[in-house]
Amino acid sequence: MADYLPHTEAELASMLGFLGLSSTAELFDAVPTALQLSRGLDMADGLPEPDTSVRFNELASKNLGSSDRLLCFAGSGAYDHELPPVVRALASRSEFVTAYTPYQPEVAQGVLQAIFEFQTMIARISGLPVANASLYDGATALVEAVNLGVASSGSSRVVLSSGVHPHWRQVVETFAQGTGHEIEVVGLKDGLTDWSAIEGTCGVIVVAQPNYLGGLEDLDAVRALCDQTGALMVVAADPVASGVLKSPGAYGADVMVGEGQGFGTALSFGGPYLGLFACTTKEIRRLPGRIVGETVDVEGRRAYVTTLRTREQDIRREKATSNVCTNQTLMAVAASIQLGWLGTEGFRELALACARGTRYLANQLSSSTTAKLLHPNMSTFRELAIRTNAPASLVIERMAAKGFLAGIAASSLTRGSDPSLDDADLNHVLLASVTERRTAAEIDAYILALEEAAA
Amino acid sequence: MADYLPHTEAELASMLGFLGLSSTAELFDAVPTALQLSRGLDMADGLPEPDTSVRFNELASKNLGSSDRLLCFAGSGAYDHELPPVVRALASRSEFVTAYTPYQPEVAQGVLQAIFEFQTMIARISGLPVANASLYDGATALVEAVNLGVASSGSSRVVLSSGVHPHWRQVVETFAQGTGHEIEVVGLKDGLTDWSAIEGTCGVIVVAQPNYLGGLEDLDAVRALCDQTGALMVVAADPVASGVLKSPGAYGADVMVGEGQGFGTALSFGGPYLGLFACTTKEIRRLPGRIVGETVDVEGRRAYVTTLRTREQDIRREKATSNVCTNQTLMAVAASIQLGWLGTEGFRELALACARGTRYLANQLSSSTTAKLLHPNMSTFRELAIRTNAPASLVIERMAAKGFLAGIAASSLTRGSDPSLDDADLNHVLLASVTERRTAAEIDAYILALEEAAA
Amino acid sequence: MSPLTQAAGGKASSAPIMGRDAEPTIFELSQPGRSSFQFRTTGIQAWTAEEMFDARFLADSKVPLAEVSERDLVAHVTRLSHRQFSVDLGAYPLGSCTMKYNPKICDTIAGLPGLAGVHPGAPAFLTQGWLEIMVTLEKALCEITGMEAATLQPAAGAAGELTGLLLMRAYHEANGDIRRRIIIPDSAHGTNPASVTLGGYEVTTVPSDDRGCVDLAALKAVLGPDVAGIMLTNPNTLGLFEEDIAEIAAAVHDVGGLLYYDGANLNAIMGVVRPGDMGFDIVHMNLHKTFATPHGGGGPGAGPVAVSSRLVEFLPGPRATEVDEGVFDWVMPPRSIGRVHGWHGNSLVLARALAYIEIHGGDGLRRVSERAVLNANWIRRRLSSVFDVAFDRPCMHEVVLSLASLRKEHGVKAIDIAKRLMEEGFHAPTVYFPLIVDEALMIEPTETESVQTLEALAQAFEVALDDAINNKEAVLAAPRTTPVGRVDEARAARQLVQTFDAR
Amino acid sequence: MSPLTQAAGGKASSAPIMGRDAEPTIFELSQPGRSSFQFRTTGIQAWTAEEMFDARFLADSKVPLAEVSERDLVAHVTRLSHRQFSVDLGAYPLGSCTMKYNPKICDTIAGLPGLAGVHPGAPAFLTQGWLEIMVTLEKALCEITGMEAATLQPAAGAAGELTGLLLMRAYHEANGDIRRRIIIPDSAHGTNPASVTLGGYEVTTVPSDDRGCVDLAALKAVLGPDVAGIMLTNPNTLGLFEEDIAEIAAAVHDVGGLLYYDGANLNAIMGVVRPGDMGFDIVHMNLHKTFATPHGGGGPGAGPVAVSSRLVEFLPGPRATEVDEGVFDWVMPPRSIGRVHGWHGNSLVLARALAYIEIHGGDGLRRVSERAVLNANWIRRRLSSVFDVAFDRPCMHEVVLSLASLRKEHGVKAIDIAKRLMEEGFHAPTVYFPLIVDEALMIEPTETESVQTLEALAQAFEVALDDAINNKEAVLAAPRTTPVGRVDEARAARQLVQTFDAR
Ligand SMILES: Cc1ncc(COP(=O)(O)O)c(C=O)c1O
Ligand SMILES: Cc1ncc(COP(=O)(O)O)c(C=O)c1O
Repeated sequence: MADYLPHTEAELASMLGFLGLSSTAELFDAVPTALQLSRGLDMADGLPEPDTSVRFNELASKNLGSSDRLLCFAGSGAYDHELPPVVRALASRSEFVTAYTPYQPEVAQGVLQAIFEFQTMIARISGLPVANASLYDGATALVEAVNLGVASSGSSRVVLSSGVHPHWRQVVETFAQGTGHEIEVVGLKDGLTDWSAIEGTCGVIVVAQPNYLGGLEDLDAVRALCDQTGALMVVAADPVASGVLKSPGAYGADVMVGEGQGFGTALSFGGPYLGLFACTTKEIRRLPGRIVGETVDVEGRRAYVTTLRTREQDIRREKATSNVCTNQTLMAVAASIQLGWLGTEGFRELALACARGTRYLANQLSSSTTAKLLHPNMSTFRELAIRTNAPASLVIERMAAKGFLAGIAASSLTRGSDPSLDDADLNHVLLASVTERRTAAEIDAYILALEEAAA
Repeated sequence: MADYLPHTEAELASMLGFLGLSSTAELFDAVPTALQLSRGLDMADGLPEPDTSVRFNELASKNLGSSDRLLCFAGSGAYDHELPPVVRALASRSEFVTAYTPYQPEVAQGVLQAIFEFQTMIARISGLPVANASLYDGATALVEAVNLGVASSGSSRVVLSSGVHPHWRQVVETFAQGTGHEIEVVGLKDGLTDWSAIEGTCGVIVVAQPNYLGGLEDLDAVRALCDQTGALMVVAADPVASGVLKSPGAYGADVMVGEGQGFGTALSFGGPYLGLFACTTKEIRRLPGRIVGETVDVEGRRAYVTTLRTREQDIRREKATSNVCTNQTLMAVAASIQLGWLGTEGFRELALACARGTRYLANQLSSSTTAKLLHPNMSTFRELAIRTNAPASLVIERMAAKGFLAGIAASSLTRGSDPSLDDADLNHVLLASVTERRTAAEIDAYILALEEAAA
Repeated sequence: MSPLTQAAGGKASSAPIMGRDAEPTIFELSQPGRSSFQFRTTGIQAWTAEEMFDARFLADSKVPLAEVSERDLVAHVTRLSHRQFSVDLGAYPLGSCTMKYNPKICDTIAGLPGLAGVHPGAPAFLTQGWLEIMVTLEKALCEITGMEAATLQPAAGAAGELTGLLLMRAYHEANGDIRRRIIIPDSAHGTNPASVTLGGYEVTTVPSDDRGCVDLAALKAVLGPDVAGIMLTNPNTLGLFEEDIAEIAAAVHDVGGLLYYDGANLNAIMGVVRPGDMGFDIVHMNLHKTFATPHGGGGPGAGPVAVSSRLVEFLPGPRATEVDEGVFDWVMPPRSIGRVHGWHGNSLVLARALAYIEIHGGDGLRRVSERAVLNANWIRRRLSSVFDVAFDRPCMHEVVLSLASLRKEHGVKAIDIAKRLMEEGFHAPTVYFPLIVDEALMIEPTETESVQTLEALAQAFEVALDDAINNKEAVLAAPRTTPVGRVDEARAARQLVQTFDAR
Repeated sequence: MSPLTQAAGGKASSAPIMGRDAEPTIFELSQPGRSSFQFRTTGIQAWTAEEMFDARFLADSKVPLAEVSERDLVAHVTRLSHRQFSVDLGAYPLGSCTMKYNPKICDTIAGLPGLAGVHPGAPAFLTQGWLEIMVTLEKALCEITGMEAATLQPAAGAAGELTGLLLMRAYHEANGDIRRRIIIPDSAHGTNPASVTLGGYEVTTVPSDDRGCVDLAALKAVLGPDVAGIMLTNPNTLGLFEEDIAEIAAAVHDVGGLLYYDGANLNAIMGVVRPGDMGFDIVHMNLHKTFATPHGGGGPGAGPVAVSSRLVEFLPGPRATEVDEGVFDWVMPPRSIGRVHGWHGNSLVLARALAYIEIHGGDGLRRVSERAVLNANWIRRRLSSVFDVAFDRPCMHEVVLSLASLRKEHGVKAIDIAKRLMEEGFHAPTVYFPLIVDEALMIEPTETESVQTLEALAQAFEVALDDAINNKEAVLAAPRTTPVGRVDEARAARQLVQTFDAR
């Protein structure tokens, strides 16, 4: 009988007595007997903690692909970045972990200030003045951006570059079933979005920077297109890129969304991650989710509080800008710590290190006979699309046997044809990425193994 | 250049300027040039944290005997007990970890109260009214007990059962080189101390309960012997035994010392561990180390403070009861948490589970043809001395290949002849132990493997 | 060194242990040239940005983040943590939020390298452990709710709601059925109506009756063939069980609508009654409330959605599936609405939930609910002599007080009592929710609090009430012992300072 | 339910965040029948105690420990932690204690299952990683100190001292030389004389001269053939370098004595000057001060002892040794004094120290010392205009103020200033040590504090001084913002309550 319940037998009896009840069952008298479950739940008996430890260690050991067993060259929106012990130690402090949403600011300054610092950092990274306190992940942040864009522009025509991560596109399409937005996906040409067919009024134009093949898009052109079509410009950005490349804000984007996992969150099999969202001041009252503002307390001391709450669902209900309530604050706190640890120089070095590693991989690849860059002349940031002689999924299988998570098979993301690639190719496209954690020696070994595996 | 120094170049220059210096080297002008090291330290360059992680993971992986790789049946004073996540999480809180000795009680109530609770728990476990705030480990706690006993009794004749852990005996003998105490080691007979030769005045009599072969000594007889010889009775006890067996205090011991590792501290390759020390009220002014007392603050609120400080080295200097300054407070804090987690019932269940496991092992062993209990009829607690056909160190080697840390070779502890065993046997004695973490299935597998390995 | 006199240094006076100053922001602790980061030695050539990128892509300048030493980072964040209340410090009786104690072992499990270190794009043959966790969890959640199958993708309750509404839509559309309204009781949580809008439906609100439950007559009056469904929480947000649920279900089903169960309050009924058996078709669960995910200051959570058999084919996908004994793979439901998460959901939250469920087992989960309900009723009864209970009859896992008469008679509001309670060592209950209760104070003690803690809480309420009557100024000035006093919320909204740069 | 009104419950008002109440002891939170523990399911028969043991061995009753839920345990301990100051919360300028920031990676390393999970009795072939760590650390420590070999067994500085004295004894005895005195300067740390007694020697104290260093003439006067050796700290406990060290060494060696170096202050001189090069024969190091072991509220530490070649054969053992390239084993020195620790020393502390040393490298360690000395001199200079510096000349890593004139003129003592400083957000410096300075306040800023923090500390000193002169009552009443105010130490000693049961 493993549980965390404090009630002793004597207390149980006395508490029931206080209520004039003679059994716990009577606590549920309001539930019609016919509805009550007449049996116990059909589950195994409770397992004491130490047995549960053993069990989950066994389950974990069945994940042959974990990054402590295979050297990770997979990216596509989830990155094997450094998770320094200091950030882990701080982000796991129980005051942050076991707090609720900071509704009572007097006893929640810790979380509130951490979010305020997070907002400031994300705003600076995005080049935009406003950032919220986090959304679920990059994909759902994009959904919110599309909703905001449609509301702001008044047009529900949404043009989506197929360079946007296929999963994100799929999520946008799913939620459009409810909102009724018209989603138009435009294809790529030589690895970059081909906007030539877009004409007329648009509500929102979404571009990824870099796109999921790693390609750097011409954001000036997108800005011009937005001006021309009346659309809000939404950039689904890799936030790490801002360490060396122009930020979305610098191009005049109205909204930046991104995946913040790389800032202090483990690969985690895809979640919980961290949805980043930044926008112009003009859109602040349409901002989805929570925002923290600075103010003072009764004694005039600086204090923080969630503000502009009249956008939120608990107050605005069906007229709210979004339905988000629980978000990913703990990851935002971790990100603010990780970004504090990186600092100005470290953030730049991080971007450079990823770029250098990717470039080194690309260079070494040039001698391969079985694997070639899909778009060898394209400017890329930290993602590479590689054409392999063997099907990519087979390459990944073979590489795993050699100790590598070689990357992601493009076909596993798109699950079907994809406007960003011509169909013939899809099954032979391997998406690889390099973070600051990969050494030259590791990349050399990867290249060596790939030559054989890709054949 | 990996370091944790905040000084920027600009600050360095300005700070040196403030001191009227033009280089850091001048900071050391007081050190005669002839003595200064004229070269850099002969060491590898600094290794960034992530590389250091990789390096220590590699070093750790060379420890083939760690308890996550071999099932641990070794004991002999260091036990593979449950370390529940909750205790780890609490004991590693940085307020405890990064505090100094609680010299300023106003900002050290956390550590002070934790020690006060620890003292209470250890006193209850020992059956004695006074416990200190911890010593280095069980062995050095025994040295302190011997010193206290000699000071209290006025006789420097120290009689030590050879049932005391061989390492502890060796430590007592080492330190006696300084104090000049006469150490007399008495042998065992059929696994239990043979006191028959002890006559005349003694200062201290030390007995282990259980002794290192697991045997339960007749402590009533030891008490009588102490009364007869004028000696203080010091029991080197396994504190876990108090969960089911009579405590040292219940037998009238004057001092209990013990190893507290089993309460919340990992195996840790032998340290840091936790020296337990409890005694009668009569000896309180001779108590070595720190002690915390309850008092009040200016507003009358309950508060804690280190007390009876006039015993300690920083005040009494050469007349101090002991030279201990830094102790093992963090382990004491962990122990108070672990004992809080165990609670009254858990502490008893722990002792019972160890006893049951050991008994089960002993029972299963009865059918073995290659390994037999050394003293089959002796009452034991959680330790078993097993006679193996093959030399014990060879048995351990063979068992490691089968996934077990089979135990400890008695010869590795004694490193030479031992009055507790006759020499012919020594190399064939395997000391094994079972904690609450071993299952019947694991023990069955052990027995099966041992049959072959001990041949 | 005069500029120093202004610069923030490492004082601890902002932490409660030594003082009550504000903690400087990390930007104020920053000094140009300081740093903490350390990267691996890679041996890769240090190409410059210019060598690697076209000039047109390059940023003009570095992104200015903080520049602090690791030491200052640690002190800053540790001090921030000391300015934050949490379950681990004491009772947190926030109604509707289920701020229970969550076992620490779940943190350890979520940190296992074999779980936390797995890339979500790794193929199924490399992630069998994860898929097994998902399949096992789905099965357990279905058993607890009495449903057929579930998606684990939604990242929180609200995401689950919207997913559920899209499932309704897909179902009706598959039947060629165009419906436009969703019925919601007036006591519903704000996410419900917000989700309805995003799901492309209109909200029809039904009032509560004088027992605090859905007004059955009013419900029947708004039902019709254009009703896609109803969203209910049961027990509802007043902590009361909707006793007419069978009749409600029949009425909604009669017009072809579906029943959506907002499972945020599942903590009250595990092993006692199941949404499926009540007639619900779709259920979302807030794993972060019922199943061991500490709330993280606002998240993360997980909001799996379980459905009855007729909706299974529409579930989001791909879904982890046992395709052969002990062999797991991703399978896309035939008529899936698609993907609702960037990857597979908040996986680590899912692992925590499964661990929690397995530690407890079926009996343990029922015990959790029993004790949650016992505690809530005990505090209801204990306080009912001094406060007005909004609907004073046996409640489930939470209870709502109304302080309307206190406000009327003494000018002290629910929020004032809430603030005063903090001085006594308790987090405030939920205030002003549900909206249908005037001056609502909503208490959810949860099952992990002891009766001694409940009694201390009750006494704190009594002290606050006594002050409200006899020492009103003290209550209006509360809290006075917290890191900051009452905060000027109006100013925050009026003079928006949303970043350090906006100051 | 009246007994409840007295029972302690889970209020957070004892944590500084919400109040200033005392925290109940765990025994007061205890309720019979409550529990937290969970053990593995072993499948072993549940024999009773009576079935397993002779009645004469059995305890009469259970040992009464606390009976608390895991939830209450967590809250209790977390609240205790909030009543505790620590380096991670702010500056901790305790002289002689080197309360620097220690990198968190060392905690991670010390927690690796492959290190923390190793049984100390496992044979060498199963613990090669550990032996390699020990051998590598020994080598590094010898290079830093300029010695030949070291034992890693002593668990702290004082244990190292005693070990060193036993080595002296063994050395002299091996030479058939019976000596009885050890010389110690009057500024020495209390452990030095205490260890001398335990080493079987008599203490001869030499005074300090007016420069704060050993009085050379006085030293020479007490030297003689019965002197076994001298124990020195250099820099000494005043933070001053003993400039005559070469002459001291020669004088002691001349009478056949050995020089013992108390390495507690090694943080000041790494890479700058080495005890071995100064003429020392024996050196202990406080790894917990210089090398990355957070102090743990009083420990653990590690006090390795390094020696010059003529003492190597006497070292405690067995010692980890590289017996073949990359192969490690335990080797007993031929004339070893024996074992000074139950196993191999505080191994996890040793691993932390090695990690710290390797992260820094030789240059990094020198930088550590440079910055430690720079910071100390900066604060000395900064404060010298307002306070009397005990020996006002360039110091090493710490500086001692004398508040004698303040006490004389205003009746405010060093301890009062120390307590007042806490209100400003700083831990107090060391007070009343070294004993030779009247009203001593000893400041060791360490190298990890920034100049901004030093400036804030200096300003806090100024505020305290201003209060001492103009608002004396405030200083005498300090600290007023801490979890408890000044504590009645006299009562604690008079009415001893050393356990909950002694109340
Ligand atoms: C009744 C109810 N429904 C729905 C939700 C929304 O859940 P989430 O915050 O996970 O989106 C909540 C949570 O606050 C709730 O209490
Ligand atoms: C100068 C000096 N010597 C010796 C010691 C004793 O070291 P430990 O506390 O590790 O026993 C200390 C520590 O306080 C010290 O400062």
